[in-house]
Amino acid sequence: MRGLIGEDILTEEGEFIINMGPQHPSTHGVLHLKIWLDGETVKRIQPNLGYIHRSIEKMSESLSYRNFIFATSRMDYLAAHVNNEACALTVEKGLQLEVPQRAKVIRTILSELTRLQSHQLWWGCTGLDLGGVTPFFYAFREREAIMEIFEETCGARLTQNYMVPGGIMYDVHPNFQKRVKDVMIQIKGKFEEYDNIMTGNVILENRLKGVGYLSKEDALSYGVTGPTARASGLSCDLRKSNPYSAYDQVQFDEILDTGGDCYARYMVRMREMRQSVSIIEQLIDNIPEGDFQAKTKNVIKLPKGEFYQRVETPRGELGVFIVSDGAASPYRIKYRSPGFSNLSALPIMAKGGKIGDLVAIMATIDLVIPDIDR
Amino acid sequence: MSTEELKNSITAILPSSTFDETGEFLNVVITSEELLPLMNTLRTKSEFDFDFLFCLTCIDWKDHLMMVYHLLSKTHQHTLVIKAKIADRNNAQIETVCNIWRTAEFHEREVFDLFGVKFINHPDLRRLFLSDDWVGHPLRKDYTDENMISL
Amino acid sequence: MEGKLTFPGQIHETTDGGILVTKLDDVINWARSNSLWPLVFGTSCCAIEMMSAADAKYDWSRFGFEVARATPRQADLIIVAGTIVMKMAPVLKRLYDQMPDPKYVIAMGACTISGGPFFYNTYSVVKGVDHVIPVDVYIPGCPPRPEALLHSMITLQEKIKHEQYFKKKIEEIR
Amino acid sequence: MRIFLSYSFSALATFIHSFLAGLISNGMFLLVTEMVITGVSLIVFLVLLCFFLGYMERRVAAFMEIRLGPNRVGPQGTLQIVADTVKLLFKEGLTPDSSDKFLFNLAPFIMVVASMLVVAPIAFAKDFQLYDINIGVLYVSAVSSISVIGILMAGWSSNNKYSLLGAMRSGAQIVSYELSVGLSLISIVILSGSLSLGDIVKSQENGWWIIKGHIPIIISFVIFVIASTAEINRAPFDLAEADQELTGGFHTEYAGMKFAMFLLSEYINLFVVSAIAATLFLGGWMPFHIGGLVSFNHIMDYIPSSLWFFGKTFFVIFIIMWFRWTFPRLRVDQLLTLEWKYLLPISMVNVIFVTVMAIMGWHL
Repeated sequence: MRGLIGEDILTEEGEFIINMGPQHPSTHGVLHLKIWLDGETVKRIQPNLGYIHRSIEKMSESLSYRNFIFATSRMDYLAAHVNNEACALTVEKGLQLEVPQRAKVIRTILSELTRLQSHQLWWGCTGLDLGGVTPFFYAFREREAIMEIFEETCGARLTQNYMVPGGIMYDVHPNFQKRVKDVMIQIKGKFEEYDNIMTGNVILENRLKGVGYLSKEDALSYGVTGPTARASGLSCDLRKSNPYSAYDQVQFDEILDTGGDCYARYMVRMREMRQSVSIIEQLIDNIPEGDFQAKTKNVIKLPKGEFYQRVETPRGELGVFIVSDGAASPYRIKYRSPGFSNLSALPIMAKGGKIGDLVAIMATIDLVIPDIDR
Repeated sequence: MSTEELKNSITAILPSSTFDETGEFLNVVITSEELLPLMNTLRTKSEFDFDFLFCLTCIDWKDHLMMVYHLLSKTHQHTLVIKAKIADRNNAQIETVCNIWRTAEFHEREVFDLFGVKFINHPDLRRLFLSDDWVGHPLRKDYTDENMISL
Repeated sequence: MEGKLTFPGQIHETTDGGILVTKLDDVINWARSNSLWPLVFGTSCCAIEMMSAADAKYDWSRFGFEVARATPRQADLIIVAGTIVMKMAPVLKRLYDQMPDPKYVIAMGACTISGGPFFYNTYSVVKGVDHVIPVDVYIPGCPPRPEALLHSMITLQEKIKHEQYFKKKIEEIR
Repeated sequence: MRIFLSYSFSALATFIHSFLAGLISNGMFLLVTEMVITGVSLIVFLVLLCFFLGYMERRVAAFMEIRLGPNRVGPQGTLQIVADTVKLLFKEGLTPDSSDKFLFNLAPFIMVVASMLVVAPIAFAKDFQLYDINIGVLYVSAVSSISVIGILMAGWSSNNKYSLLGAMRSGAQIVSYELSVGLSLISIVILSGSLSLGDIVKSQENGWWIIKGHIPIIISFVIFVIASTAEINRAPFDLAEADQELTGGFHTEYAGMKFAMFLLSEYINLFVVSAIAATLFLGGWMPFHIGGLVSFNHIMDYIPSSLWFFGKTFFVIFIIMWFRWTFPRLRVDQLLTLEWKYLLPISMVNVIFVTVMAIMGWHL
């Protein structure tokens, strides 16, 4: 088959190649996928990254241990608190600093609120990607309520930079407890609405069930983490296995599913939202009094050595690897971002599916491209 | 396996390896040529069973490059860090581990892109983040760029 | 009277093209300013705030901005929401070129204005999107609030209201 | 005055005809003049209708999505669509360099013409019909499928892979769903015994078919609404455009007024499909009558027939919009599965039921 300008639009093997992205509504940012198609069926995918590679790792090498945290808010901007927490924890590990209990609890509450709003945004965008526009607006309604809490707490809606080495930057607003409780009541009432509009929908079930299968072995081999891996039955919740902050003080379930398909990933996230609400409710009445920040020196210098901290972001395992040579800024920083490894499993998940399936898979992996590119 | 047992077992396999226990994890320092056999053993032998490579990166120590592999076993819940020293900075190359852990494919491409380490037998070794015509490897300490404004 | 019939008195050339042209310009400017369809284009954090501006709380559909088009051919406006890196710059330029005239650009957030937080010690960030494409309105912030985005779009509307489409056409003909 | 009281437009038509006949003596010329007047007024009417539908769509969407929708441009945002149209008119009409320029520019016109043609046999009110073709139903189903040619033309000539995929999807989709639409139309034809839309409306004098025809006709109505939603490429069947998959589908490369024509034809199609559904199943302009209740029927007759028609049509339009803003999109193979495995067999069996019903005279 020949195109109008005489150029072959099919390859010699009869494949039809399309480029999805960098600007494409369903790639959630600027991801470029080169797709080999046979009709509508995806034969091969090649992700092409780097359209938002902002050299955060290089930049951090010249920033002090207090300053480098801000860039991580821009990495996974839907989980800025969690990213900041990971960096703060790594620095604290290097300094062998004990964080006050109050800061730990507040960190945990904020992390779970972050997870909740991230999952809500994911839910809305999944609806959007599958062609149903309305869920997006329902999700954002509750998300805005959480955003208001963030804003009241630290003045920023998205890129908070609130967790600092030693604890949190400032104490929470006096309204904090009341507002969080109000929002939790609001959100708990809305889960049923979410289920009504999306989960029970027969079209949605058909679009997601049996699509984008990822086996447990593949998930492990590709380093897939977070809800994506847990939907394949791979237990990898770091909040359970390597508890940090105040996660050892709360009761919650690690959500596992064995489906391995898009629907399982969808359900895992839906159920995780309820767990997050439960964690917040356990902690919100028990914020201990006391300091919110441990005393640190003005210029933090980490001892010579290597420090690694893993935390569970809404998308999976974030690893912060700091190599210190004893100076006031890190010698090398490596962020092991969850999306990066999760994306690497996309080609095997999407193989053999339709273009519509590919969109559904990308939606349920929950990609955040700046988190992948860094 | 505890740290001590790990140490003993690895010494039995690879007597030339040195250990560093200052950090959180047990670090094993080897040379780049010893990497692939050791990694294969660590993955396949059931007493190790390191099935999860959770981080793969490189550090530029100015006179040499150091590949760092963070390994975890989901079955035994033990962690190990393998450090492979690449002495030749100008012609840095090491065997790929992406046949053992698939996740290494992307991570190695990232290291190739940003550090210029060539991975032997890698299936698709291209630049990952930067465009193909980029000159240099930015995360090396001696990288200079006229567009880079230093504070 | 034989011969040429001349108009009694003098004809003054109006400076801005006369009442018909100005009124037509007003109509077009009114239409263009009230119908800014943005391109679905977001690279990073600012894109989330752009989505927030579309949601029920801020609701840019009140101004008729909600018809976000996925294809540059049908868009009037690029909101550059997020950092532009060297690899993305040619793509952005191409997207801009693919848009039909008249086209407008809003540089949203510090990264697009100057590189923002990624100004120093970065090797891949374009330090200001105006190195790549012309910008009409800049909004500072990291990221700017949705209200700020709405404000910038209203500012752009005001800018469009001062355009002189027909007058320029007539001048070209002359 | 009499015109208004009788709620019939025949007096108006006669008046215009006699007025023109007074001016123009040549019969041929008179006919052409009348055609031109009708054509122009129809186009103006349809464009205005599309303005309204566009506005309605955005407000209905906003209503479903708990937000406000356009309310700044003009009173309550009513002029929003006017602004959009004027903007699109003065937008650069791009034709991509590598496209087939003739087909590329022709495709939008084919789309609009195909959808406008279908309006001809629709009865807008009592005695208000452009042309009551005796094979009206056949005409409607035949002409409405011309639009697929426009879509294929647009997709192919754009020389864009997304457009081509969108056009191919649309081709498969429209050809398949045509069958179900046809079969559900046939069930009404069987009951009313006529292909003429005027006769079909008159056959519902003592009750609309959806009431008289019992469950089989309700099934055909549901199938008709589903299948025709698919035929006019609207969500959840908008695979040909599928923003999230194909960026814009067959109209990815279209800009300015040419794109506006696709929008225009989309809304005319929406109106036409709803009007056909209202005519065949909900009695068209026929007021709500119950056989035997003379006084009740008289009271219903006081509501103008055009109000009945537009009321029903907009009810169907609202349902189709409701679909769009609540359902996710189907996948392309599921779309065809739905048609070939479910809708088509059901409507075939349904036609048998309707035939039996018609023979036995079980309908009211």
